[in-house]
Amino acid sequence: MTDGAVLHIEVAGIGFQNPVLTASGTCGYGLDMAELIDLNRLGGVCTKGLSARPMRGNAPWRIVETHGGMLNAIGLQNIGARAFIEDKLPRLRRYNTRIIPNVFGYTVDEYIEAVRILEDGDGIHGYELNISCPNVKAGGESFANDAHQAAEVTEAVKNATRRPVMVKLSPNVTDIAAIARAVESAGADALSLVNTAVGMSIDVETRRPRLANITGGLSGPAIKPIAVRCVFQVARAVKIPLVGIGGIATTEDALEFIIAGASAVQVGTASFYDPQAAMKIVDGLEAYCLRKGLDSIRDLVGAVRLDQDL
Amino acid sequence: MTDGAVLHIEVAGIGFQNPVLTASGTCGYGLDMAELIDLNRLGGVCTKGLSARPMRGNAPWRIVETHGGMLNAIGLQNIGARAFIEDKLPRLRRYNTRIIPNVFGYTVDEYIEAVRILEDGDGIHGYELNISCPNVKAGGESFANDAHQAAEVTEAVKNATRRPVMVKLSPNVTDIAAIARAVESAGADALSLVNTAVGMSIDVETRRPRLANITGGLSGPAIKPIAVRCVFQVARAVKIPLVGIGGIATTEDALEFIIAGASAVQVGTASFYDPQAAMKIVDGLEAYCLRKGLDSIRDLVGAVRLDQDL
Amino acid sequence: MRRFNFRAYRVPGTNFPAAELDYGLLADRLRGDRLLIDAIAIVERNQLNQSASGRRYGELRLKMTNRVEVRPGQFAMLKPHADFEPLLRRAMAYYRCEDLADGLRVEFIYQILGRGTQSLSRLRPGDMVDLLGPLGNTYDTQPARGRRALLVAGGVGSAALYMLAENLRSEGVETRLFIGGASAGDLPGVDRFEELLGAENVICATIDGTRGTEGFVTEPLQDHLRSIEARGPIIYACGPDPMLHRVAQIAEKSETTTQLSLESPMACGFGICVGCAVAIKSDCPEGFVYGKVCTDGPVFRSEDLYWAE
Amino acid sequence: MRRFNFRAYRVPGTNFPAAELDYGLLADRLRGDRLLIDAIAIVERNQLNQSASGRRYGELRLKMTNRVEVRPGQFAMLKPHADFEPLLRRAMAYYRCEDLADGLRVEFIYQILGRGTQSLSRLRPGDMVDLLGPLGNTYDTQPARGRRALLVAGGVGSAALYMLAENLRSEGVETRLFIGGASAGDLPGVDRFEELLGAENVICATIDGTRGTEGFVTEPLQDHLRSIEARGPIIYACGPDPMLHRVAQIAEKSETTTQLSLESPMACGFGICVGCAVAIKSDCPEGFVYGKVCTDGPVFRSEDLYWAE
Ligand SMILES: Cc1cc2nc3c(=O)[nH]c(=O)nc-3n(C[C@H](O)[C@H](O)[C@H](O)COP(=O)(O)OP(=O)(O)OC[C@H]3O[C@@H](n4cnc5c(N)ncnc54)[C@H](O)[C@@H]3O)c2cc1C
Ligand SMILES: Cc1cc2nc3c(=O)[nH]c(=O)nc-3n(C[C@H](O)[C@H](O)[C@H](O)COP(=O)(O)OP(=O)(O)OC[C@H]3O[C@@H](n4cnc5c(N)ncnc54)[C@H](O)[C@@H]3O)c2cc1C
Ligand SMILES: Cc1cc2nc3c(=O)[nH]c(=O)nc-3n(C[C@H](O)[C@H](O)[C@H](O)COP(=O)(O)O)c2cc1C
Ligand SMILES: Cc1cc2nc3c(=O)[nH]c(=O)nc-3n(C[C@H](O)[C@H](O)[C@H](O)COP(=O)(O)O)c2cc1C
Ligand code: FES
Ligand code: FES
Repeated sequence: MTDGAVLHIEVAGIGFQNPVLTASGTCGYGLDMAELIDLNRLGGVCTKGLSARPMRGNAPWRIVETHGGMLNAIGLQNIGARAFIEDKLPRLRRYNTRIIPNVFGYTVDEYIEAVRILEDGDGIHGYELNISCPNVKAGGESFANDAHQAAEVTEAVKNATRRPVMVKLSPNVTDIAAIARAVESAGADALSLVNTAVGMSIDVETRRPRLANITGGLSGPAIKPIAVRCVFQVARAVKIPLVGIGGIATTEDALEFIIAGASAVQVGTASFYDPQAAMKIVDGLEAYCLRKGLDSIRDLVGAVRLDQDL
Repeated sequence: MTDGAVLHIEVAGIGFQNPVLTASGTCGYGLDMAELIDLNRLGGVCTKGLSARPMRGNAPWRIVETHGGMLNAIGLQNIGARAFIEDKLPRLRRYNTRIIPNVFGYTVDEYIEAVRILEDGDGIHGYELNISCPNVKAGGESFANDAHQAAEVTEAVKNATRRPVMVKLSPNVTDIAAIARAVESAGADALSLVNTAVGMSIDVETRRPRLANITGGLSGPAIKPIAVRCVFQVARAVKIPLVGIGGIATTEDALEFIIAGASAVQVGTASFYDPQAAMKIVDGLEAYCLRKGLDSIRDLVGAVRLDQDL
Repeated sequence: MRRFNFRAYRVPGTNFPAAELDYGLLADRLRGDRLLIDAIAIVERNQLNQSASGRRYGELRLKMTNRVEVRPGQFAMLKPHADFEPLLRRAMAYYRCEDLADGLRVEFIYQILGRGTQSLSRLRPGDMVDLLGPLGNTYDTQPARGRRALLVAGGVGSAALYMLAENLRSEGVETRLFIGGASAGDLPGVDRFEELLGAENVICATIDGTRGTEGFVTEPLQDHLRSIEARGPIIYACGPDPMLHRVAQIAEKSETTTQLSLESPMACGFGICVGCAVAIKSDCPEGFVYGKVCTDGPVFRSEDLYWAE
Repeated sequence: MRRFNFRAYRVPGTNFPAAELDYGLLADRLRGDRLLIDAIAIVERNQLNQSASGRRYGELRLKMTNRVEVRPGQFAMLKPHADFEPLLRRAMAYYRCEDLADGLRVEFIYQILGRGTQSLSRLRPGDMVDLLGPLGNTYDTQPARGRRALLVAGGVGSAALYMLAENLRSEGVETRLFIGGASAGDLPGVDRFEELLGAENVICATIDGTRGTEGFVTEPLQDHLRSIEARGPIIYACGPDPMLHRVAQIAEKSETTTQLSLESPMACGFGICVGCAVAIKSDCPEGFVYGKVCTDGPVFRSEDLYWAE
């Protein structure tokens, strides 16, 4: 089965054979996922978050299932940017899919450092910046929570690479549109949204937090309505393309995000319980376009019908 | 079955026979609920949001079920403060439970006006301020999203009544602890948290938002982890008592909030699909205290065990 | 005085399957003058059918250990017991009820559409179902006395009309059913209606023409109204919104009293969520206020409804 | 070259019950040199038991239309097909496997604890189950050749050891099982082990003393190790963490090689979530790094694990 041109879409200057990517932290470095799905049929892969140096990650327990979702506090365990381009990238490049390393740091310099290392890697199509990390130099608040800091790290990374840069927004903010505008002004080529919502779970028998890290990130279908709303709001605030993330498990879910304003989507938690989810969505989107007589999925992006103007 | 003193708790100077209340907007004016549960066994009732004048509410559709939760955009339809004290309160007062009208407005003056009307009502034990409404005089941003505005409306209402005032916080903010501190400084007697998270759902066949209001409030088990986290964070930021809300459907859920720092809880969405939920939680909390050998549920408030200090 | 009854249920606080709950009554209360119960019913039968048009239906028969009076047009909120998803119960019109020595047998017909009805479709004999009911008001048969009654059903809307038809028959009212659907297999309960009313009093209309006339059910209804004399019959209708709107228009023209049974997304079914809004005419400036389908309805007089343009 | 197979499944985009999916293989791929499949299996039998201690267990027998080699210690990720809740599949050790002419029969034993195992307990013959497997590594039986093998099982951990016992037997290794649980009914599969190994080679320990010695299973294990000569047997253990830790300590003292099969909360089971962290000794400054139970394990050599204080 080959995907028709109907699903082809360009985001941030990157041409994707279809708008379905796997989300960072939910497909390893792509290769593990290749054991269960055909990466050649996937739009793209956002890798597990990479830092300049390898990271150990948090103590267990790292995951807790909740109603309709899960909390994770992996602690950004990763093999480091260098090991990625040496051990993983050469094999990942053999697949016909777009490769988008997800990058993070705890200072602006750490972001730059990680990106500089990745610049040595061939076959990388762009970067996704995870800005939900605490900015340790600026009081430990998350970069993503402050328009100024979000813009600062975006601009710095844009200056460090000529590859497209997609910035990943957090839903844990009062005004996501304001952050989006700041990041757009700072030069971001695209935005991906949303990252996980901060949550917590307590074992009432032991009275201890279920996660060793106390709090964690909520993902999965539970957060989908919040994520769709974020995409809808941001689509009205910026001109750069959006990539929708949050609880996407079925074709309908993906369509909701696209209609709300996303040019592409990322499948996250769903891959854990349904490894074929991304593949099913690729097929399902094509079937939908066919059924609706659409020439291109592009015609659906932001095509939500409103009775009133907002 | 009478509830033992083990569940008795004081919040904001109000003595509750047990820490289980029904949440605003999910029990009508209490009387409808009385057709399915024995209000005499309930800690308290937070009424549907009341405004100075009656409100029509939004066009249908007003509710959409999501995974693990639901979106609502009722549009604060209510009979108005006057009709409440005249038509509902006299009958509601006959029950042995605490009565807490939930109050809202679109300007500070409207809050005051509603409270002034309610001051005429006998048998009201305190107010809950829903500050998640847009402040139309200050640009339409929600009172709850801004520490300054949240404090302003709190102070104004405190000056208008001698009854205890509980302020209800929104989870849709970057730093809920900061809002909590501002509201505490402004004189709030207690905080209830959280209100719904803003979400959206789109019908992919019609491409229309499923709610006539476009966006709505997400409630139910889906948001529980977010709500528990909010209670945990706010408990570390303020000294006034907290009332936990968000996806509480079982005894374990209620216990999570109490252990995280809530002195009482409110049952919301769960009453829709399990009208007995609040009653089951009252029984379940008593059974838990018995099993754990606790003299009072008070000993559990904020009793989360942490390995590290935060 | 209100009657109150609270049966022991398993206290939560354990991780054990809720399926171990004792079944039976959770609570019963008087609502106005009628008994409302929150109970766990047991599945006796759950028969699934697929029509030629591809639509799927289920006929669900439940047994309860409690007796309660159910009136035509009322509904129950249903959900497979101990299911986590979907959260909300689904409103289902009582299709038939039978008093038993030791309780009540109730039947529902549902069309399998989304998550709620899918979960109902997975029920098997012996399974438990959370049932809150009876809810809502009932058809008013008073105005039908001494006149004729026309029942208009669209698809699964027929379920809400069967007990009404029984009542009208026993009150001696001449009763005729107009029932429409996509195909012959999309006329739930039609055979039972023919048994009750006589085949000559059941007029079918199907989109594909596989039973009765081809087209919408409102066509034969209109023809019939045109063919009869002035003092018109009373119409009772239940079905999809566009059908109800059309019935209301037809009825208005022929000055016929009409009672419509509405649907609406419902979270609670007993009046506490205010989700089931329906615009009701009012002499306020805007011309309407919002009523609740679950407690003000589900049956409304056509002339009370405010139809959006 | 990797083998790749992608079977047609119902394209989503309709509201129809996922239960209408064709069952069978969704995908199979070579993982290293072994085949990994994502399939829909059919329930043949799901037998529930309750022990005197109140614990509940299920024995689930599934049939698959595909053959795949399963090695001792490996596990599958399971979930009732089309269930929305809980989302995540649950890891279950393969208990027994049987090659069939037209596929494979696999068995699992689970203790009913929380939402995942509760949903498994509701499965009935004919139901569909999402099954991803086989996953993880296998016990290394090489070091057991020419020595004796001691198997140590805590509760439902016995499931992970049965195929190992079969293999050891067929390789001619003298094998003894120490199995512990709360009561006589909490020793899953014990009768089958007695059949396989001979009753004299199955040593039971129960907390309430209703079968075998009273107390923890590590007591008779320790007694046994004390009673035997220097070149110790090899130990394979599976059970709750505290039991494994104790076994590791005992083994360390008697200089016995030990392989432990670990548990951990798992979101994916195939290496992509990094949720199943386990501390592994390393010569870095902190003395350990985090490995993944699902792909680096679930079987680990005791001496490689870094036990937190
Ligand atoms: C008083 C009353 C009586 C009812 N009696 C019956 C009955 O006897 N038999 C029966 O089959 N159904 C009946 N319904 C409808 C039923 O309650 C459900 O709304 C319907 O079955 C859809 O539920 P679901 O879980 O299958 O779909 P959901 O998963 O809730 O939704 C699936 C899709 O259908 C759409 N949808 C949901 N509800 C409606 C609606 N009311 N109108 C149009 N689209 C909708 C949703 O937007 C979604 O796209 C009644 C409703 C009311 C209010
Ligand atoms: C490789 C592997 C093989 C396994 N094999 C089997 C098997 O053969 N048979 C079997 O019954 N189980 C097995 N398990 C455990 C199984 O996967 C589930 O974790 C366990 O059944 C609990 O799931 P649940 O849905 O019942 O509980 P959940 O709803 O997930 O949790 C219920 C309660 O149990 C606690 N809990 C969950 N998991 C664990 C755990 N691992 N240890 C301690 N507490 C926990 C939770 O915190 C919660 O309080 C295996 C696990 C792994 C990793
Ligand atoms: C286990 C896990 C690990 C994750 N790791 C990362 C990460 O390293 N970097 C990042 O930007 N997002 C990470 N995320 C967030 C996801 O990429 C995604 O934004 C989020 O889970 C919401 O999508 P979902 O609901 O589809 O999972 C992680 C999510 C999960 C569940
Ligand atoms: C249908 C509905 C109506 C609500 N109306 C109000 C309201 O009028 N005032 C208010 O402060 N909160 C209102 N809420 C919010 C609830 O009180 C509660 O804060 C929220 O639903 C989270 O709790 P839950 O997950 O238990 O429902 C409403 C919630 C729902 C679902
Ligand atoms: S359905 Fe809740 S008020 Fe009608
Ligand atoms: S369970 Fe996901 S990596 Fe091990």
